Amino acid sequence: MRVAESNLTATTHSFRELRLRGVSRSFGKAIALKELDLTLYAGEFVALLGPSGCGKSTALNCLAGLLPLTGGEIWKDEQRIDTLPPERRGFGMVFQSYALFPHLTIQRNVEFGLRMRGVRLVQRRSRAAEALRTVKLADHAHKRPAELSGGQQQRVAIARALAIEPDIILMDEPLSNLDASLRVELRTEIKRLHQSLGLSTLYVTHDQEEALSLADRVVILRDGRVEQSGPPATVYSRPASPYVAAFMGYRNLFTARATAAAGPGDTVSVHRDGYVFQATAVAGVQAGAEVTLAIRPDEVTVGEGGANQITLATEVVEFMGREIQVQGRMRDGQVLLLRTGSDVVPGDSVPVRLPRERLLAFGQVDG
Amino acid sequence: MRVAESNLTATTHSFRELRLRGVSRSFGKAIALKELDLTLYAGEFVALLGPSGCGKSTALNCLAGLLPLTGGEIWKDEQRIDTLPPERRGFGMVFQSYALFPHLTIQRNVEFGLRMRGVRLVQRRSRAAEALRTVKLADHAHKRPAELSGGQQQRVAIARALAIEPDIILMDEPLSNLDASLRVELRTEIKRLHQSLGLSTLYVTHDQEEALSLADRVVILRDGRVEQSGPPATVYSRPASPYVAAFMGYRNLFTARATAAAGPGDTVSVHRDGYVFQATAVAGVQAGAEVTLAIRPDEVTVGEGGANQITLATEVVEFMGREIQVQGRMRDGQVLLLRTGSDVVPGDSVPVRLPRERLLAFGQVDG
Amino acid sequence: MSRTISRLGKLTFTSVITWSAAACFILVLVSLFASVVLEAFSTEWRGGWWPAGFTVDWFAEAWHAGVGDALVTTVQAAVAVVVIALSVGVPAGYALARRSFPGKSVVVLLLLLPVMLPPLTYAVQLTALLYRIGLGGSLAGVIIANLVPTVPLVVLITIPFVQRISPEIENAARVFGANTFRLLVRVLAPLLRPGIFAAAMLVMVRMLGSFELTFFVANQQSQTLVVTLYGAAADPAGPPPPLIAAMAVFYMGLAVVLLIAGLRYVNPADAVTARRI
Amino acid sequence: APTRGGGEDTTAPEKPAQPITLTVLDGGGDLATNKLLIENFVKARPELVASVRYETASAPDTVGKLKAQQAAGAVDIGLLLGGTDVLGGAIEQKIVRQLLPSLSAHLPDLNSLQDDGRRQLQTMAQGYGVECVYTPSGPVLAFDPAKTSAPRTPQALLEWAKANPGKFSYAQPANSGSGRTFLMSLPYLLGDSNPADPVGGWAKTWAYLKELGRYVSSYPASSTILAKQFGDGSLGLIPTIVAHDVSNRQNGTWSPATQVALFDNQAWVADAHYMMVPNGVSPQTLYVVLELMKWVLRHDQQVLTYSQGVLTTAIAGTSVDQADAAGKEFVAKWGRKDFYPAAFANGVIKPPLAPSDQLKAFDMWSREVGSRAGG
Amino acid sequence: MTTGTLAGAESRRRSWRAALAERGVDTVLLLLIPAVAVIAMLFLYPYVYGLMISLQPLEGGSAFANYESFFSDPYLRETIWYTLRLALPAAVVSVAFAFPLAYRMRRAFRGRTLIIGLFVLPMTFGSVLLAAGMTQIFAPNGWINLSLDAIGLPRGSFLYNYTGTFIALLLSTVPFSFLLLVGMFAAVDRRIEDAAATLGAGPAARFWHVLFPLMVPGLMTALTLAIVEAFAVFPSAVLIGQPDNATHVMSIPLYQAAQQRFDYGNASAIAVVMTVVELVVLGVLFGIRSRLYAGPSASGKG
Ligand SMILES: Nc1ncnc2c1ncn2[C@@H]1O[C@H](COP(=O)(O)OP(=O)(O)OP(=O)(O)O)[C@@H](O)[C@H]1O
Ligand SMILES: Nc1ncnc2c1ncn2[C@@H]1O[C@H](COP(=O)(O)OP(=O)(O)OP(=O)(O)O)[C@@H](O)[C@H]1O
Ligand SMILES: [Mg+2]
Ligand SMILES: [Mg+2]
Repeated sequence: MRVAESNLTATTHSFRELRLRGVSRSFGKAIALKELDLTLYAGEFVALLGPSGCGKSTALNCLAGLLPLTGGEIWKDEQRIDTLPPERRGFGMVFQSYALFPHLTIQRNVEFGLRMRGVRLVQRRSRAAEALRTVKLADHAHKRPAELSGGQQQRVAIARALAIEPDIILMDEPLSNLDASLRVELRTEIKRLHQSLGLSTLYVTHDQEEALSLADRVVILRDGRVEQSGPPATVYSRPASPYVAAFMGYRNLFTARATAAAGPGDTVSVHRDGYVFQATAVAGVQAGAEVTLAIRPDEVTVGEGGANQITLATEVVEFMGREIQVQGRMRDGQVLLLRTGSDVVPGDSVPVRLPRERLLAFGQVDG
Repeated sequence: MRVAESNLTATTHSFRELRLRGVSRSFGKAIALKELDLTLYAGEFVALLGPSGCGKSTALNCLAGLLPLTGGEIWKDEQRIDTLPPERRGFGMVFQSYALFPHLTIQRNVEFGLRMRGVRLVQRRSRAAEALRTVKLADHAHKRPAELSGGQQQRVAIARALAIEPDIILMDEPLSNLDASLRVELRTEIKRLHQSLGLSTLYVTHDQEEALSLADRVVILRDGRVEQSGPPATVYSRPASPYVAAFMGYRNLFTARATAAAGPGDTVSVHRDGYVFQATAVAGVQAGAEVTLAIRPDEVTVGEGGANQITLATEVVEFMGREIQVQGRMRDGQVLLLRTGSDVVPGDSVPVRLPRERLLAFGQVDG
Repeated sequence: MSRTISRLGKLTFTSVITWSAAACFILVLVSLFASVVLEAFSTEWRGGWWPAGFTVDWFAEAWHAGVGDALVTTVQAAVAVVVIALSVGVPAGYALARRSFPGKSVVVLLLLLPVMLPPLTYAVQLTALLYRIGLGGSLAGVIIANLVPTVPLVVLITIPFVQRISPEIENAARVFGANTFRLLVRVLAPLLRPGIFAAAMLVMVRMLGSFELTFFVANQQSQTLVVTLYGAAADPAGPPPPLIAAMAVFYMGLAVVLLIAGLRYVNPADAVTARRI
Repeated sequence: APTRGGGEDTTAPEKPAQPITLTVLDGGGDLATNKLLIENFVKARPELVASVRYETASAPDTVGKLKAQQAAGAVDIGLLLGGTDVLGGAIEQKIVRQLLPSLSAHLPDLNSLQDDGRRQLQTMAQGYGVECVYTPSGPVLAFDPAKTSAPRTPQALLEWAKANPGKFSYAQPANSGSGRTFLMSLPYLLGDSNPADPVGGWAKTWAYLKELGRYVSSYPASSTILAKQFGDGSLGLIPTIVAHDVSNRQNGTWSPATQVALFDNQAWVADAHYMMVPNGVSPQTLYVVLELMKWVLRHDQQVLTYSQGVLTTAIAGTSVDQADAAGKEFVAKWGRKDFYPAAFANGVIKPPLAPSDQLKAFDMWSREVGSRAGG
Repeated sequence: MTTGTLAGAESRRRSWRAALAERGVDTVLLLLIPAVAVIAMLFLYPYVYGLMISLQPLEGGSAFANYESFFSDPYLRETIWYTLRLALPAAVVSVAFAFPLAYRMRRAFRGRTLIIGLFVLPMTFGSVLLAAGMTQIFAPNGWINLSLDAIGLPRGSFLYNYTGTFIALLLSTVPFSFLLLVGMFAAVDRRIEDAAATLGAGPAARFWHVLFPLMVPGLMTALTLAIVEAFAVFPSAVLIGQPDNATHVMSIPLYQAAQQRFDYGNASAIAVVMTVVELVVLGVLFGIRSRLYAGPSASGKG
């Protein structure tokens, strides 16, 4: 995020970095985290992405001290904190399951952390009220969690974590149950607080847009390990593997064969289905090797002209708002998805182009 | 959704329509549903949209028989069903909170409904296994809910509802905790089942894309009442009110004054901030009346030329993947959001165009 | 609410059985209660529907037998035992419910034994112990002796109630800065309220009804109501039944007051995890 | 100095410099008769006693409590009152001090105060206690003259029970004075070979009770329950004791019309209660207690007990005529003036079994008789 | 150098602690200390003392003479059977009785607190009071029999037999089981039941398939306490039972040994036997319980 006049005053942070070193966690035989290495720098906003069940919540729980590690260490600068009990780590956390206190009113739920910190009543009240205003629940302060809707409960969970203004805040899919416009609003609010309070944030989300727009850095997990970590733009446009690509919306993934070797970033020629494509090699590709091609549906353009031209037999057309999503088949039956604003009807034969710079080629498919 | 060769065989439905007539539900003094009228036709896929706390879950719960109505009636063809207990309504339901049976394994959670229907063991096993395969949890069949991740639990909830193959299925944000690619996959799966089993589906979601791509009809709720109901394309491009517009991603909403009267669908001239715009009137607009203008960020185009041209002072630029989102201000301070692929930096002065056909003008602002 | 009523109104086979069984039970109870009260007011009652005459003299006599002092002692001792047993037993129950550790079964057994054994089998030695450390005859001694059978009860009752509570809520409390103590006081205690109430009631009953331990340890100043009652009942000439009934009415009165007070603050049927949407 | 665990206590009494607080533990309901005398003592000898604390309990519990105190070497009880059961338990557990003959100088001459019957029971105490209550106890048969008449022999009783199944019963001997009195009287009534040996010498008694048991539906657990059942008409005939006859009519459990009868060859079983001193009391307390014993056995004090519900005093040579007005009135009202004085002179008066033999008898009764109730 | 070794020791200690934590040994166990201390100090010594003297028979003879005499005497041996046949059915019946009622207390209805109060009322009666009241109303011409007469039913014999003790036991264990189960039911998340309903489970199926399994831990505790209570049945066995016969339960010879013969060794021996029998019964129960679900009664979000 680039801001016109930076309101990022040089906030002083109470630490420099939080390091997970080879953190492992298994449940019985099942391994949820496998020697995870991850560093969160002070003031940074890191988005943790990964498919369902890949260990995101486990990572947050380990970090917060709620699950003992089966291996590895967690350091806050020079202090090893993985042996500290959760209440002494001082993290804020938004639980995926909310975990609101059912016996307390919303107000008191939000006040809870402040109370534990010995904050005086008056101040507690005002901070809780502010946090509730932030999540637009000021009117519901006197209710119990059971009397709220799902989204409202989720917002209470956010307010509760924000109210204590922690150094480090861990959020586990905090906006998943909110409607689009509220989500955008709260996203902005979270970002604002992150900046004004100098919070360091570790944010689990499955919403790619959220990750890309909020984060300073995106970390993609795969089976309890970091698969790629980098600035949003990089991860988005240069995924390190087909796995990450799939995750970043490169829904068209298909194999082809390289005609010549190519280095990372070079253009590589591949062929499939009688067509020859020019693609951008993500890592080194050997001649004759099988490569995986990846392209996002919205990068496929409809129309004649230019290289990497193919014809699709369209099958399904789905309404998506501004555009439609079209599912078509190449001659050899490979399905391709594309998005377009032009009017396409099922059964058409449509010429499309796969822009070379957006068509990524991954060598050596793993997993 | 339009499909090339329709696989929608004329499924025979056990009913023709499900009607909610003036359904009301209050919690103490708080009114969650206010005389809601809604009809679900057999085989239809209706998406229920609305902001957090507007009564979506309440509506589903009333329909399923879990909450008694404080007013109104529910009819299934000629049969009044609002007095039937939930177990005799035969609806499938995916709860927003999952509500899995904590003491049963995943397998048995999914089998539960079949067991209640007296389905034999062998068949039960195979149908449960199939449902679990559908949600990609076959490997976790022997676990208990507490041993699953949030997204995995959500998928169990889906599998459990699908396994019984009900006439009518109610889903309350069933995909909210899943990552994008899994969500798309399951979305497709749900659609497929909807069609092949001839299910009638009422689907609560806050994901606009999901609503638009899945639904035959979209219903927007506002404070427990239907605000607009119609095919996805209509609701999307012709929202009936600024409220719906806001909900459909028309994030730029600002007032202007009409210079002349105009009928619905006509072009109307409005002025603000020294500019004169041509907009499309959604309903009748009177001369001199205040109107609300609405346009989606991605409909605002960057560049000179054409009518409805204004200049924005850009402030914040956010990375969104394929595009960036730019926040800028008009001369009078009104904030405008836009999305663009071109490179914009904060502090620029950018000329943008608000296409007349996408700039909607709502007269008579209510609420 | 309207759902509740509609469901309640429906008469199923099982509900008829349950409610009529309950009605019988309550009928027996109430008549039991009433008969004792009636007897306490009766001049003589030799069977039949109704006593021959009424009098309040038995209450005066009971009061002279030391019921007044005993009432005060009983309340003091009962409250102290309940408070101490709960504050010792609930944390232990929590630990046993949440952790499995080597040697747990030994601890469980150790805690089970005192509830299983009749107090008589250890009362004499326990009393001797208390006299030796100088607590014999004192209220403190009475309180301490009564902890033996009551603490394990609290532990046993607490365990299943703790297991009901989702660990996630506990996790949240910890993350937000609650140490174990505050977790117990601020989060678990309110969530465990029905269980704590049940435990408190049982402790109270045990305490009010425990004769041997209290009698052995107490002296006249520190004896509780039940000791006074047994003392009167031990009269070999056969105490007049109405006198015993009158003392019993004091005893019941006290217990009922405590029960009502408890029910005012805790409704054991009130769930904190109500229906949510 | 206090001794632990029941070793022989040889403390010598010593007059206290300050009045002391005396604690009396009553394990036999003896305060009913003796409290008045103790209060009188306190009034008369303020230099010795400042106040008295009373504790009451059933016999077994008193022994347990004292045992616990002595095990800890912290005895705070100065005077123990109780019947033969307390006495037996106390001697066996070595928790009371042998007063006679070692301290006879501090006590009145019991020989001169007691007649034969009283002396027999004093002897049973083996010097560990001083008799403070004495009565020929029973058995007497209680019945409602409006409904039935009393049988005069055990055989007639059996016939009666047979004719009225379920209407006759007696309380379990182990838990009741009336039951054990009936039990201990039978060997004499039936002419058993050795009435002092329940195991070897009671053949006729056991056979009789078994036979009788066929017509008994259940044996109530205490005299109180028995009395109640008789009072409400569930039972028509019961063996009881003098004290219960008086108290049950007095407190209304029984109708005033209730009558009692003796067997033709009545064998009274006597009952006595004792004053005892726990091992380990201080010399000062010992002194005061001995003074108290002297006081209690004074003739002028004993005649006061008539007003407290006794018909016979702890010492010989008293009569109702010497009692105060209250005592006279009480005996006139409840004491069956025309019946008991004559009845006590009727038949023989026998001491109860030694406590250990009583236990044997109770155990045999449970096994042979109690376990077959109603069958 | 020194810091290095220090850090090494530190980290060793930590990993050691982590290893313990994984086995469940952590600071939470400190919470056990007060309770264990109370019991160890105040109970263990007297109990072990009792155990020791149970091995020192008064009459001399082998160390196990007290146990031998118990098991060689059929009259005493049978008390085990008498106890079991009284305690087990009473415990089971009281829990079975309290369970459906507690279930019905979940719904809020007018008078619920009154009903709860009434049911808990007998907890305020001591056993003596209970017996006194029972002898009054169950007497041959007490209220119950008079009522039976009035409605033309034959009179019953409720006192001084198995039935009387059984009723007394119920009166004291039902309230407690009820209280416990009411609390347990309240903790079950209603949404889980709702889910079952939408899946076609009627009230009975919801009860058996959802509520019941979730209630098992509470049920087991209720049963345990009811059994413990019923095993210790003494006053009611003596006062309204047939203590030499139908209700000749283990606590009777125990009390006789202790309270009449002052043979504490023998009493302790009987207590030990009683404890072992109880432990066997409870062991079976716990064995069953450990196979069943014991965890939160809610799952999912919120
Ligand atoms: N048990 C209750 N008691 C009181 N108010 C309630 C209760 N349940 C719901 N409400 C209120 O009713 C309104 C509608 O709730 P509902 O759960 O239907 O919202 P929703 O549309 O599903 O929202 P979300 O998208 O956040 O899940 C909310 O404002 C909520 O606070
Ligand atoms: N208590 C447990 N016992 C056994 N397995 C567990 C337990 N908790 C989690 N797991 C497993 O560990 C893996 C990681 O779980 P985790 O909750 O971290 O996933 P996640 O990345 O948060 O997924 P989601 O996006 O669905 O929430 C999952 O496969 C899950 O099944
Ligand atoms: Mg998760
Ligand atoms: Mg909802």
